[in-house]
Amino acid sequence: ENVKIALVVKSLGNGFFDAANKGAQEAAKELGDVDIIYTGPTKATAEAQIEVVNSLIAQKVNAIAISANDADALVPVLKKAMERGITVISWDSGVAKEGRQLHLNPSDTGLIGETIIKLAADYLPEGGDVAILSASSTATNQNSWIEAAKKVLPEKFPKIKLVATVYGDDDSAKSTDEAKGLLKSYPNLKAIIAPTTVGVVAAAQVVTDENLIGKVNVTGLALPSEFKKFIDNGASQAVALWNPIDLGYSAVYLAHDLAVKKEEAKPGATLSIGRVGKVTLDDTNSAAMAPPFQFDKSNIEKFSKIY
Amino acid sequence: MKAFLKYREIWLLAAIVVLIGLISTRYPAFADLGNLRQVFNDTSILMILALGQMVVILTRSIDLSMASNLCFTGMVVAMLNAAHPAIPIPLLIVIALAVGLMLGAINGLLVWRLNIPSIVVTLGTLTIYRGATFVLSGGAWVNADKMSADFIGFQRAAFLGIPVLSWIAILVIALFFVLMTRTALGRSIHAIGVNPTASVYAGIDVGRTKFVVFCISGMIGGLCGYLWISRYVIASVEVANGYELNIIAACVIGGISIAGGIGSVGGAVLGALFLGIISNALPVINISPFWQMAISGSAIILAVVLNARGERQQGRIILKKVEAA
Amino acid sequence: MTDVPAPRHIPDRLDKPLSSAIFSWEALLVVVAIAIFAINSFASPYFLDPYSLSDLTFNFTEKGLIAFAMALLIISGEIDLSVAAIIALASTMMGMAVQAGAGTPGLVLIGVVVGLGCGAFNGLLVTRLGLPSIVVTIGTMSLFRGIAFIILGDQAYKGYPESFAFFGQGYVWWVVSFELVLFLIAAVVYWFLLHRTNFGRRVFAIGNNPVAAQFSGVRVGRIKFILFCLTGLMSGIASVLITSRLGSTRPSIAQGYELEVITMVVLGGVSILGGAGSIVGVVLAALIMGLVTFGLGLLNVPGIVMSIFIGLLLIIVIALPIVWRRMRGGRLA
Amino acid sequence: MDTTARHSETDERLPASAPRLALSGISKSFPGVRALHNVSLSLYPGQVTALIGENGAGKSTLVKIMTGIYQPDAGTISIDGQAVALPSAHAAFGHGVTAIHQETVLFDDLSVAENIFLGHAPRTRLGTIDWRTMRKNAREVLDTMHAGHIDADARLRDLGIANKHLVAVARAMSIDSQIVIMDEPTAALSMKEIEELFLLIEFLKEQGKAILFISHKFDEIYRIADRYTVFRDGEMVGEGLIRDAGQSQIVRMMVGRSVDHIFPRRKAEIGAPVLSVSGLSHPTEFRDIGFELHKGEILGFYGLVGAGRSEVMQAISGITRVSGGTIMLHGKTIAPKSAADSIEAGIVYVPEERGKQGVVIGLPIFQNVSLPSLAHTSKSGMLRLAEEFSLARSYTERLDLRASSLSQDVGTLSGGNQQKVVIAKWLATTPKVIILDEPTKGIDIGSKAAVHGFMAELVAQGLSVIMVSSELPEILGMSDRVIVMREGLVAAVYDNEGLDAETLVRTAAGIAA
Ligand SMILES: Nc1ncnc2c1ncn2[C@@H]1O[C@H](COP(=O)(O)OP(=O)(O)OP(=O)(O)O)[C@@H](O)[C@H]1O
Ligand SMILES: Nc1ncnc2c1ncn2[C@@H]1O[C@H](COP(=O)(O)OP(=O)(O)OP(=O)(O)O)[C@@H](O)[C@H]1O
Ligand SMILES: [Mg+2]
Ligand SMILES: [Mg+2]
Repeated sequence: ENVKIALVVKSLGNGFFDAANKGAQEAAKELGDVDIIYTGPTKATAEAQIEVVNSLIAQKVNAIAISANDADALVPVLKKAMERGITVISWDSGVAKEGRQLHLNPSDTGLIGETIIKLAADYLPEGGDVAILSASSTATNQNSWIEAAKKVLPEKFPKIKLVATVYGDDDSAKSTDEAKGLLKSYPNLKAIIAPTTVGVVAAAQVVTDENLIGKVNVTGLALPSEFKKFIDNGASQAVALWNPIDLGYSAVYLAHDLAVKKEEAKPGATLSIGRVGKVTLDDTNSAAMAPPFQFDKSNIEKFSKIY
Repeated sequence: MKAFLKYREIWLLAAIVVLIGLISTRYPAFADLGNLRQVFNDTSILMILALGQMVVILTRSIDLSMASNLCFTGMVVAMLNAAHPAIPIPLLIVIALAVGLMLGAINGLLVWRLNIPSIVVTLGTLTIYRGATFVLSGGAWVNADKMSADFIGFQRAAFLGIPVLSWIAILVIALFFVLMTRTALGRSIHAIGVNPTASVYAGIDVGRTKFVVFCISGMIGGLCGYLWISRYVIASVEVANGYELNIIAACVIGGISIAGGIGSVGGAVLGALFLGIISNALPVINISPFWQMAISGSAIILAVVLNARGERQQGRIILKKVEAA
Repeated sequence: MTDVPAPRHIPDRLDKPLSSAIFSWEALLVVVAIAIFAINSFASPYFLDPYSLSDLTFNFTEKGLIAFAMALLIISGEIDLSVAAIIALASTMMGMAVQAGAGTPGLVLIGVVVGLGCGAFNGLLVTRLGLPSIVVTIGTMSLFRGIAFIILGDQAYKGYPESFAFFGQGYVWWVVSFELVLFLIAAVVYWFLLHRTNFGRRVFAIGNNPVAAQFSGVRVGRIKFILFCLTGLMSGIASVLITSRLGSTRPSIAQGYELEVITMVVLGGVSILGGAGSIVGVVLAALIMGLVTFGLGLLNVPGIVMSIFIGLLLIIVIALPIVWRRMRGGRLA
Repeated sequence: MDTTARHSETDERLPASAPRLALSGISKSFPGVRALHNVSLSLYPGQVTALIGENGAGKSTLVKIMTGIYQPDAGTISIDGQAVALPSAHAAFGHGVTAIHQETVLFDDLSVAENIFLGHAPRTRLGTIDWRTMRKNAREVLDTMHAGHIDADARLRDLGIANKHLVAVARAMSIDSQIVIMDEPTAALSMKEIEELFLLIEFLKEQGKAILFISHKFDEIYRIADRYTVFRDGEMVGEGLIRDAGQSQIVRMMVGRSVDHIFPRRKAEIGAPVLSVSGLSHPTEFRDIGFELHKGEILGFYGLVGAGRSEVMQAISGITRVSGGTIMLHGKTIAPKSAADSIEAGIVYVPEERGKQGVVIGLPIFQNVSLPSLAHTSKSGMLRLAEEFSLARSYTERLDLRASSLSQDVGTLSGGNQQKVVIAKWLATTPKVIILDEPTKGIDIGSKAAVHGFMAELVAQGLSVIMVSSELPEILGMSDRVIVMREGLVAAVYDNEGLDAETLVRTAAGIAA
């Protein structure tokens, strides 16, 4: 009997998660005895994700690797899963400590926070106003990045002024409205930072439509395949992201380590993640992967073909 | 008499002017002609949708599936465009109208032939059409990168200084105005809402008229499918999720009675404009986005209360005849 | 010469033909439920497992609780689209109370009272100002959830006491959850209320002809108000359960539940136009929706595809008797 | 055959011409009810045919078949000798058949002109509606009917009930119909308006239209009709020239027995005042209404339709709020805030608009009857079906209800039988004061006698009755005293002794003697 590992994502259809699934399938092939169940709700809500997890528990999967829509709401059901002997890890968007055995951060939270500001600052030598267009106000990972970004602002980027943070709910229409609102309310805005793949596209389209290319720079976290157009037309100078394929790949490896090899997830433990290398758990049982990778005119063409 | 019928619309217009005035006190540029033109453009899709919903509500029915229809049709044209960028946009629009018409006709047939209440039918097709979008696309999104330049650019092209999207809205408004005031179909739609039994007796085929009305709202949904997708440059299963309630809210604010028979093209347009201005202006005047929902909710309740005041029949006033004499 | 005829005797009821019992709505739902149960146990080896079946019940208990009150409301000719927003507001208030150090009994009380209050607000707008409930509750739906957003913004409330977890996660006996027990109790209570009391009879009368009911001494406004309060109350109770099950509060909690609750009620055979329906039907509909979503979940079918099934089920189950009758009548439209 | 034959055929041998419309072998069943069985009917140009029958005899059903609203299960319809199918109301228009239905079916929120022309509005060359021509034509039609006082641009809602009827007739005329059907058109009209309607019917006759006239009132039938057709229990039982048939003969055909409708004689044992009303006022509808109702008394309320009688009664029974005045029952002031309050106090109101205010269609007969009495049939709030059935049976059987079972939906009963259910419902509450608003509106002659007999029985038992009625014979035959209302005010109070119809009509219309 094969080991069943469920890769639970925030919502189906999102290119980022589809890429992660590619990595997961690759890991499954390498490991040999693994079946991947790629699943998730269509709407990015905690309640829908709980129903998905419930059905996975009933199917007696061996491990669940989840990118959570809510850090807290999923804790009870994931606890139940662990009580029924299922290995639970979170990746990408984490779950509170009690709800999982370990969490795999795509990158270091502080580093991401710093990167998204730096992406804007690099093209603003004189400094200026910037604003953040986030996903939903409940998204765990975005919130922690924004917090980290705010922390580094005063010391490292004194000339950059963060004037507003708005939420587009990862909905293209709402993100568009919010981006427009930002441009109107802050005529001196120099950059919009959108640490979400949906928001960043919406913001770039708005900047394009309003003929503000060259005046307002859009940056943030974007999938090269979805965003290439806006690097090409100049609405954005550069964006960043980690490699979602590696992320999915590593999540499956870690789940497999814990579920099959019975490795223990405890602070300080070092776990192997196949071709990607090794990670070490910190005192919250979290591990971080590589720093975010930057895409600009020079390399977007190449990466847009990969993910 | 005429003046009285226009009453509601005049008040709504006044409310909109006051609203714009209030916003300008905090953000003066809001009342600029350029900006107002942009607000109109931003609200165009909602206005068109509200008109489609209006004809349905006038017949004492409701179409909850419009947003799902929009989502499905949008996905169809986006995928077509991605696969065959050579298809000219006018043809794509015709395809969108046809697909929307088909989905609307399904609603209409169920309402007409099986006599199932429209709220039940469209509650069902609301989930079915959105689900069908998922099945059609396999859950994958169609992104800006996959859309042709024409696909995105068509509605943004300016004609006489006004974007094509706004022109489309103006055209649709004009068509609905003629439909509702100058054609037998429009008058039948109105009459059915006023008194369905009397309509049967007056020789109107109520069932078939309802079918036609759902076809109209379906076509509008389809048209807006293309407009929406090319505007927000992403086609996914989540497009316009929950938007059906915004459409109905626009109608309600515009004084269209949910009980049928009362409502006008002007009302629907102004209702949509009102909602559009609120969602447009709040981010501009720096009201926390978290206030948006509560504010539009209060606006809806207020509009309903005021409309009900206007609609309330004041007895038959038997005594007045004496006093007047 | 006037010859007065003896009054004709009118029987209480004509003997119901067996066919009308067999073709009743509830019977149809029982058949559908059994069929889905059978398909599920055939399609997935994991289905027939006490723990699975227990988990299954969570898919419908919370919405089902609201559906009972909603059924009465819809029978009376009104509707409440704000139930999910009430859940959000009640949950937010409970979260604030936790922050202020409230204990479990206090939390439950707050959840229930806030729900009741929201229901009363809807009820006042509808009965006092005579507004159509569908538009009033579209408004309050944004208003209630909007208040939750204003209070919480991008924050979450957590840190609910240990003992609070019982309501949404606890088991009364073996795999029988507290939620399920509550659902069953509520089913009996609402069945009794609707089908065995004067109150229920009046609800039916109002739904069929509110004016005649008022002329007949039924306090229409008061009964409708009570029904809105009941719907709010059940939403408050559901809020306690969901909050306890999630262990945290976000303003986006329970989004989209209203349409699922209404689907459940309509699938249960309650006429959306008012005046007809039964609680047994609603219980069966809740069960069917739970079975469909859980069964498809076991096959890892995405939620949106499940909703196609629910939508089709809704239309087919309602269309079936109509088409059947026409075919028997020999004239297919 | 149409225009040429018209003048020669007038009085002499009426059947000489061929029928304009002929129905034969028509049958129609509803689930559980055989409404019509093998009936035939002929309508001749320039003649009025009266269709007569008890409540539920199938008259309205036949009307709906002739106008394409219902489809017959069997039978043929021919117009001018040609067999036709009428699958829809539109098709019926096409063949020149129009009807003024039993229930007023017009559009309150549309203008008069549009009410007249909806569905066949004049068009411009572009095919759009030509509003200007439509208004002009509407004014023309109204003028030819001597109804020029009606503003074609007015909203129908703002018209009086009589004028609404005229609009319905104008609609029929505008279609240039050859066959006009009127289903109980006089039920809601007062004397004066009935006269106007009759003038109109004469006018239509002169134009050679074939007219079907349905009424329960024999004086009207004898006044206006040339021929009659009688239905009983869905079957045609007789037809002929009206001048050849006596009233008792027709009644015998109708009910299968003879009925002499004599108002029941009562020993007038009028006692102490039970209900006294003084200074009752409403901001817009009525002012300063005062009267006393005694034990064992029948107090008649007469007036033209729209005089405000129903409003006053609804105020006394707690349905409408008043702005001032007092209501005392047995010397104690009561201030009912709802119908429930007044029922509890012992005052019940049997409403005038049966369909809207009386029956709860969708509920079975027994539940309709028990609805206001639930507090008595139930035990601590819980239903007891056996009690409800026995309550319902005892009252409906006394009123000679025709129903297949008590669990039948009231919606499947004929109009008259529904009215019996409504009356039964109110009697079952065992009230002290019962207010009957147009209690015999639309009720056939046999049932009318039953209702009148019942009223007599009630007062003999010591109840007090207020009877609002627009029918003079009923008012004169039943009341001990009569209050006449005009335009929201009490115009006069009369003792029945020596009261004559003319006085009442004059007072009601405000014409000095
Ligand atoms: N839609 C219907 N469904 C079922 N039964 C019906 C329906 N319409 C009429 N009936 C039945 O058909 C019969 C004839 O009714 P109809 O209304 O034609 O009587 P009517 O002669 O007009 O009586 P009235 O003088 O009271 O108006 C009645 O028994 C009635 O209950
Ligand atoms: N303008 C009108 N429009 C519609 N209906 C009307 C109008 N006038 C009168 N009616 C109808 O006639 C009924 C009687 O009106 P109202 O109660 O004011 O006078 P009334 O003196 O009680 O007349 P009635 O003798 O018919 O009871 C109303 O209930 C209504 O249905
Ligand atoms: Mg009749
Ligand atoms: Mg009256």
